[in-house]
Amino acid sequence: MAYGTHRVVTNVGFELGRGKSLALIGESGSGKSTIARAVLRLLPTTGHATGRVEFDGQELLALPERRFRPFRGRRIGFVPQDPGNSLNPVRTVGAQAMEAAALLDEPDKALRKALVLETFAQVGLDNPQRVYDSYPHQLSGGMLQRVLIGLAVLPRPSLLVADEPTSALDVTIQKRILDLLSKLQEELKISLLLITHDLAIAAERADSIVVLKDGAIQESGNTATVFSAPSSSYARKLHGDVPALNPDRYRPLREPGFRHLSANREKTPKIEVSGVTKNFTVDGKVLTAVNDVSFDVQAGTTHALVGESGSGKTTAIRLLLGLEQPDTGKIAVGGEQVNGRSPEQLRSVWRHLQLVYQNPFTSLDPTWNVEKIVREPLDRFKIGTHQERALAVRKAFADVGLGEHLLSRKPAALSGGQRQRVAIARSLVLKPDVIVLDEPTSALDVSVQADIVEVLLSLQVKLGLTYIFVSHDLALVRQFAHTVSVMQRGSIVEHGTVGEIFDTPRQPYTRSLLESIPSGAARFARTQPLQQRQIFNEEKIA
Amino acid sequence: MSKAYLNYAAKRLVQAIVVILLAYVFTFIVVSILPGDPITNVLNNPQNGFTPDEIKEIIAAQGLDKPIPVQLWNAFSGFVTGDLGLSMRTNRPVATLIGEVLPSTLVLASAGLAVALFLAAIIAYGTQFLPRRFGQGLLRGVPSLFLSVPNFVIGLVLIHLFGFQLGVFRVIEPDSFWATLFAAIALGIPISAQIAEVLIANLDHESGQDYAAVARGRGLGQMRLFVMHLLKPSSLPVITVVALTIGELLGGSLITETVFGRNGLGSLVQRSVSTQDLPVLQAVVSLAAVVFVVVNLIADLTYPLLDPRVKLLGTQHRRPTTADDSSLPISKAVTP
Amino acid sequence: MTLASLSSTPTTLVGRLTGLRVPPVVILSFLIVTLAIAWSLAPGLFTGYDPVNGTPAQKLLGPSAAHWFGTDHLGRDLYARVVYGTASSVASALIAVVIGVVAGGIIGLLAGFFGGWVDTVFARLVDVLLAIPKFLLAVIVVTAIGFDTTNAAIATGVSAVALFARVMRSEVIKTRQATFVESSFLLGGSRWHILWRHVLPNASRSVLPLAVLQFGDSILVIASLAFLGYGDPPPASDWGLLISIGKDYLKWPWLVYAPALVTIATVLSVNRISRWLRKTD
Amino acid sequence: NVTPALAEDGAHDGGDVVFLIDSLGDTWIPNNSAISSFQGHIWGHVTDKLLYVDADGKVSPWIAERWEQNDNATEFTLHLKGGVTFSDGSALDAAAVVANLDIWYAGRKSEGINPIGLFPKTYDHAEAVDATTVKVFFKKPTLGFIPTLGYHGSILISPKTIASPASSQADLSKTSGSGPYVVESWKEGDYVKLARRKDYNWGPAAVGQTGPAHLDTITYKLVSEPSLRVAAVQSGQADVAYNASPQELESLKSEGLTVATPRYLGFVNGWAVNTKLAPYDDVKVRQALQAGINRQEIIDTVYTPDWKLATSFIQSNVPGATDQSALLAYNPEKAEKLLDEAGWKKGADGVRVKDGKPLLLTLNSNPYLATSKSIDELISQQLGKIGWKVDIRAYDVVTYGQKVKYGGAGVPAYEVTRSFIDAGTVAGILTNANNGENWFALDESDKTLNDLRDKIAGAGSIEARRPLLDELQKYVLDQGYFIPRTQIVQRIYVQSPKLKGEVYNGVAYASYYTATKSE
Ligand SMILES: Nc1ncnc2c1ncn2[C@@H]1O[C@H](COP(=O)(O)OP(=O)(O)OP(=O)(O)O)[C@@H](O)[C@H]1O
Ligand SMILES: Nc1ncnc2c1ncn2[C@@H]1O[C@H](COP(=O)(O)OP(=O)(O)OP(=O)(O)O)[C@@H](O)[C@H]1O
Ligand SMILES: [Mg+2]
Ligand SMILES: [Mg+2]
Ligand code: NI
Repeated sequence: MAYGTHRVVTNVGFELGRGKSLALIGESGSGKSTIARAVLRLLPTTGHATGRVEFDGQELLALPERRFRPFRGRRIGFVPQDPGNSLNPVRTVGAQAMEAAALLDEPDKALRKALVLETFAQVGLDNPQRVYDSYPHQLSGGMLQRVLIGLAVLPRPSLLVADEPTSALDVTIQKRILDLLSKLQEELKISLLLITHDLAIAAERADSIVVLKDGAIQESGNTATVFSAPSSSYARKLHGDVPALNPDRYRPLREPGFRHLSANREKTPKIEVSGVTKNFTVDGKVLTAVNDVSFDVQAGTTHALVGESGSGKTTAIRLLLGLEQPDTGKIAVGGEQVNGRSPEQLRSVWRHLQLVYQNPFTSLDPTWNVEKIVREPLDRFKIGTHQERALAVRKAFADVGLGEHLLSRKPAALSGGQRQRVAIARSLVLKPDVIVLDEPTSALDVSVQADIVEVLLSLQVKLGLTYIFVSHDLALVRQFAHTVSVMQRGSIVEHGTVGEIFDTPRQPYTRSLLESIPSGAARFARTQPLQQRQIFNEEKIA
Repeated sequence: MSKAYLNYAAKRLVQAIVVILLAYVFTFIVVSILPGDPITNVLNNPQNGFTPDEIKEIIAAQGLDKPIPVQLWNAFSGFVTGDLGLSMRTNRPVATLIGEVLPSTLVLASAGLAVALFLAAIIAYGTQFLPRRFGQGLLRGVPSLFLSVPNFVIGLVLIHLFGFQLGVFRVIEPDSFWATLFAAIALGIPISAQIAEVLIANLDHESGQDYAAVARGRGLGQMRLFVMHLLKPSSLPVITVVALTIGELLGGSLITETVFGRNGLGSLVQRSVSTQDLPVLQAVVSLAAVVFVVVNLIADLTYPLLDPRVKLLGTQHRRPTTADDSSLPISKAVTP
Repeated sequence: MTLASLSSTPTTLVGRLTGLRVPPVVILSFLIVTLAIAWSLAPGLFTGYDPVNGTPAQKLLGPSAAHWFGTDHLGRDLYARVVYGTASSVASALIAVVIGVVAGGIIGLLAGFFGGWVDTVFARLVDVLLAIPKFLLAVIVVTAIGFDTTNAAIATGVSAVALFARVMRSEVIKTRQATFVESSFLLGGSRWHILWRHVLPNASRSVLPLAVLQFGDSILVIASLAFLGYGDPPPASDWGLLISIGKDYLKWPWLVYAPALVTIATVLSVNRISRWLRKTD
Repeated sequence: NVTPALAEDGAHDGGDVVFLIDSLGDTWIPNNSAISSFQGHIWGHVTDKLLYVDADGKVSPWIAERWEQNDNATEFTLHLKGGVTFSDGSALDAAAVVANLDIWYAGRKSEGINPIGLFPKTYDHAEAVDATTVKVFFKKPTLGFIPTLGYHGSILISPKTIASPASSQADLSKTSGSGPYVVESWKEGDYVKLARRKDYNWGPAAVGQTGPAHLDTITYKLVSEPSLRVAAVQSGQADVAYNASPQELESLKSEGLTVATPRYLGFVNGWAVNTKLAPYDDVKVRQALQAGINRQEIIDTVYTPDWKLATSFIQSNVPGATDQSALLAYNPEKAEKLLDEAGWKKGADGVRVKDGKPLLLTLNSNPYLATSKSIDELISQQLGKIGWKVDIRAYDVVTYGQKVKYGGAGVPAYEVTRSFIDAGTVAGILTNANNGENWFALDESDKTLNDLRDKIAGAGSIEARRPLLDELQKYVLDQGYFIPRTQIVQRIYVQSPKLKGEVYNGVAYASYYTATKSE
């Protein structure tokens, strides 16, 4: 398969039995969606596929478009990757559902509608009629994903292609959707081609697995076999990089932090947040984003903030950085008060307090080259001579494991992992005491994530840095942090050391968070954190 | 109608009124900078043999010797109460003059807009059904070409071809159906290019959206996909573009009317500019501004009602992307 | 308007030309524009005829090997007049674009960056400019400051201010909200540093194709103004003037069509380039 | 009422004529618009004048059947035709004439009604002796009064219209004249449609017809593009195209169209030189200019043989014009010699220089004459050869009116296109005495000229004036005060061959009063 002259998937072959499920896994850009679309012949006009795709003994690729169309929807259903974009925004959900219903051999329109409503109920939508009358933007991501699954199964296809059906969703919803898919698959005897980059999901849900890298198959076979005895080196590395599978992978690197934790118990903590509350007024309504939050962080340790989307994690750290002013409460970093200061007065605080953003790309000016980007804080804070600055930049570059040949590139010419390392290097070059990391790896693949986590931890050991770490990914938190605060709807519901929280959670909310990690975690654990891409975009645009 | 919408509407209305009033003052200032006026000009012509004293007397009788702010105030209070004053050039009421030419321009502008929409629709929707390689590429090049040909060249060619060679219309009857049609074509072609570009960009954007692929995954054919899914979201932003081209329709009529010998607002402006008939210029420009502001107000107010995607956050207002930034929705660039 | 648009690939013009695959049409467009620029820089290299002094006895000759575009009513070689008129046509369009980009850019930059009342004031100002049909505005302005091509260019530029202000403003607002701006803030950047070093370069990236587009448009607007008689006095030979003069001699159609075709070819090329810039950006 | 024209051609009454015109002027207030080059056409059909002046400047009776004057030309008596009525029904009697004379002289300035510019400023008052006799009194001898009555500004308007306010006068349909046509409908900047007045029977005998006109309607339609006007006539969509481009005339003639290029009475097209402005204060430079212009080439290049070489600075058809061609011959060698003598030496780039200053001539092209720019360009080439640097400037009508004046700074040569009926007018332009226009910025400095001026102004009879005029023409041209370019044809008519029998008067307006149209 190729887009234009650019070949992206080579020589891929697999089989999926009736009523069985197959998981297609691989890192981002490995060609998973391309394969899904090729099966449905939905590649954009620039793309084309060669080879054979057989369905029920029928060759699909060679069929003329007109003859292929009856297959779509009716016999092969498709659940897209991104629920937010997959329904026409200017038509009601119902109108689009009726299109799917039109594929049934049911002439009566009223009956068709009844079927649609029934399907909506079946996929767990509480109020089918309301959903039917809504426009897509009036529904949440989870509801939309359920609608899409409903639309896909409504014409009773015999094959369902689900392209990362949950990657845009919250941990808790993710589990419900996957359960739903499994249930439908069983009830309706549908074959499921499940595409995911989440090893844990694949382990839990699929009968067999195909591992993809750079458009080529690395390994395929029965799920259990692939997991217990991975034959390719790539699969093995993948295996090793999944946090949930290796909770203690970085134990040696984290030891010093734990020592600081116990040693410094009595000293003033590096970061003190006490009684902080922040309200936003939206459309006349008051929204409490952060509610009476308090936590301390000892120097040289990592504190994690976890919680589902919208629970106030980002707001909390923006308050910490002084980018927002709290309504009540006090914040101090390294003994200096942060709240109540103007940006000019905060300059001295920022000198020792840096932030790494969730999205590595948007935090780098696309018109600057990397060297200039990394040097910017030195220039701004007027640190050192010209030569010293150039040297510092090179050193920070080496620290995060980037080669000097990248210095003259612009961000667009770097991969996601490289960009995030540039962002980290930019924070490091100032030699700050505290680095705040807002989901620094959520946009990255497990392998890249593992590299970055390692870099961060070794730097912590080397330089005695203090981290605040925001994440959805509990497994990663367990690998990386020393202490944890669990946030729900703006408040901290539970906090303690990693061991305390993960082994003996006291709050039901914490327990539900931990449970929603795919149960395959028992054997293989879960990997990839949630991607909040859609929601993130929405917020930026509005 | 939500409270947010009413809030938004009220704010837009106030803005529109402010803009109209400011436009009036702005025009007055620009027009007052014009170095002369028709009266003084006639008087200065030596052939008319006026003495300097006579000239002074006549100018004073016209109130042209008063300071600019006083003149502005007099004109402005007239404008607000609907009195547009007397044309210096023709000595007739400005309202009468405008009343005489307005119908012709309105007909031309609406016909031009209709032609533009028609052509744009053919070009843009045509790209959806032509084979990608050959026909589509050509069709996609058409807007660029349309934008590159000077308006008056199109007009001259049309007149000579259809007016004289083929005799489809009589040049001396510019208000006849065929003459109007060809004038409308000359006027509409550049505008159709702008609309087509936006439409094509929107169509490309929408058909590249996941929902289009998903809908095809539900078994929809190209025709039904286009009619049911792509047509509306890609065409809605055209409302904004059309509203923005109102100014061009009015301004473009200046050349088209000159070339086709039509007597409309544009040719009135040209006569008034060349003789510097300040009251008429002032009135026409203000009128054009009023039309523009009102049309855009209507567009901005109806858009949120038509497009469910638009969210009114307080007074903030967002519309989907249009082709290039020159056709950005006005409210986007205008509402702070 | 998604964040993705910020992630587009910035490359230099040269890089685009050499590195990327450039469609043949765009190459042709560049050639035409280059030729136009060469005509305006060194017209003498392209023709041996005098654009001002002709041979009256050879008036109104048709196109031939000796006179590619024929001769005009005073016996001057039309091709030479077109070639020598290029400088003024191109320069005036440049003036118009520069005025539009600089004035509009500054207004948009300030309004977008500072927001608040600055924005409100500028936004109304831009609304007013926008509400007045730009061609009417150009006609009035050129009458106010006098008939010649430079003034027509100024008038055209003034009427383009609103457009650039609007685009610049929305780009600035978009950029201002970008994470890297906040990040520069955290890295100790002052407001001015951010404005000049981050916001301006990023916002201008979408202004560039627009400016190129506006360049083509300005050629047309200035030609239209010349057509209506608001151009340079003789013996100037701007393209618009040539068309305008030619239209009085329609018996000799090349007097209109030759300069018209040159104009169309140039503007079309410029539009093509702009479209390509927008796409590759 | 059978007219000879009809009998000869076998043509018949009736027919509609469409006349394409490049502008319909500005206001329609009669006083302000009567002399307009465009509206004059309409006024010529809608109104009558007291006297008729033909293309050769011969004055003959019209509404005034006879006239007398006292010896020193300060009192005139006009005897009017009886039974003449305006289209609103009121009589064109002595009282009406007095009302017209008064408003021609004074206008109503506070309302924006201007006086008729060229009406003698020496007017004192007029009296209606009886219904058909008017006595007119002047403060000083005014020999030009009688010809002025045939001038295009002196149109007779109904007293009711004259009494109405300016804004009502500006509405053409509300104005009543006594002419052979009445305004049927009109639209500003668009068209004026005239319809025949059936009871008209007081036409000027000089055109060979006094009864009603033949054509039913005449429509003056504005088409501003010259090429469109001509093409419309060629394709039979209209009957007359006004102001065609001279270059096209030859081929139009060969297509069988009628081309008329009547010359008006007045000054030729040329420059009044500003003698205050260096280097044109030097007679040798002026004479070099006079000799350095190839007038034949102008006619060959810009015009057609219908245009005549200038023989003086007044058109050759004006009574009193004399042939001074010798003074206007093209002689570049002489010009160069004169310039050399005056100290202007050719520099490296071919431009003559004196005291570090180049020999510069700034020309302000006349916006009223379409060919003006082309001629300026051509002359610029001619003068360029003998070392002159010529700058051409173009303004719109209004700016031109403001910036370009006789003797203005920056205006070395003012381009004249100006009609008059009586050659005596010339006395008024020479100097600044008696409110004179002072074309050459000489003030009272030139004794010879002052002398001639006084003698011409004071002449009691045409015969006494003739030799003086000859002397004046020779002197002005020899001194290089006035540089003629060509005799002017300001009005060019391209006409369908079906239309015949039109008449051109002394100011070159076409009258279709006598015209007929064949099917
Ligand atoms: N329309 C397209 N034109 C050109 N290249 C494309 C197109 N769509 C995808 N690609 C490229 O094809 C490759 C495979 O993309 P694909 O979307 O199949 O990856 P994926 O495995 O689904 O990744 P993800 O996990 O991010 O969804 C990538 O390198 C991508 O950049
Ligand atoms: N500037 C703001 N104005 C209004 N509401 C805001 C603003 N910033 C955040 N909020 C709201 O505050 C709540 C907490 O948001 P926050 O970004 O802190 O969540 P989060 O835990 O970081 O979520 P995610 O995991 O999705 O990043 C959300 O409901 C959000 O919509
Ligand atoms: Mg994918
Ligand atoms: Mg967040
Ligand atoms: Ni005249």
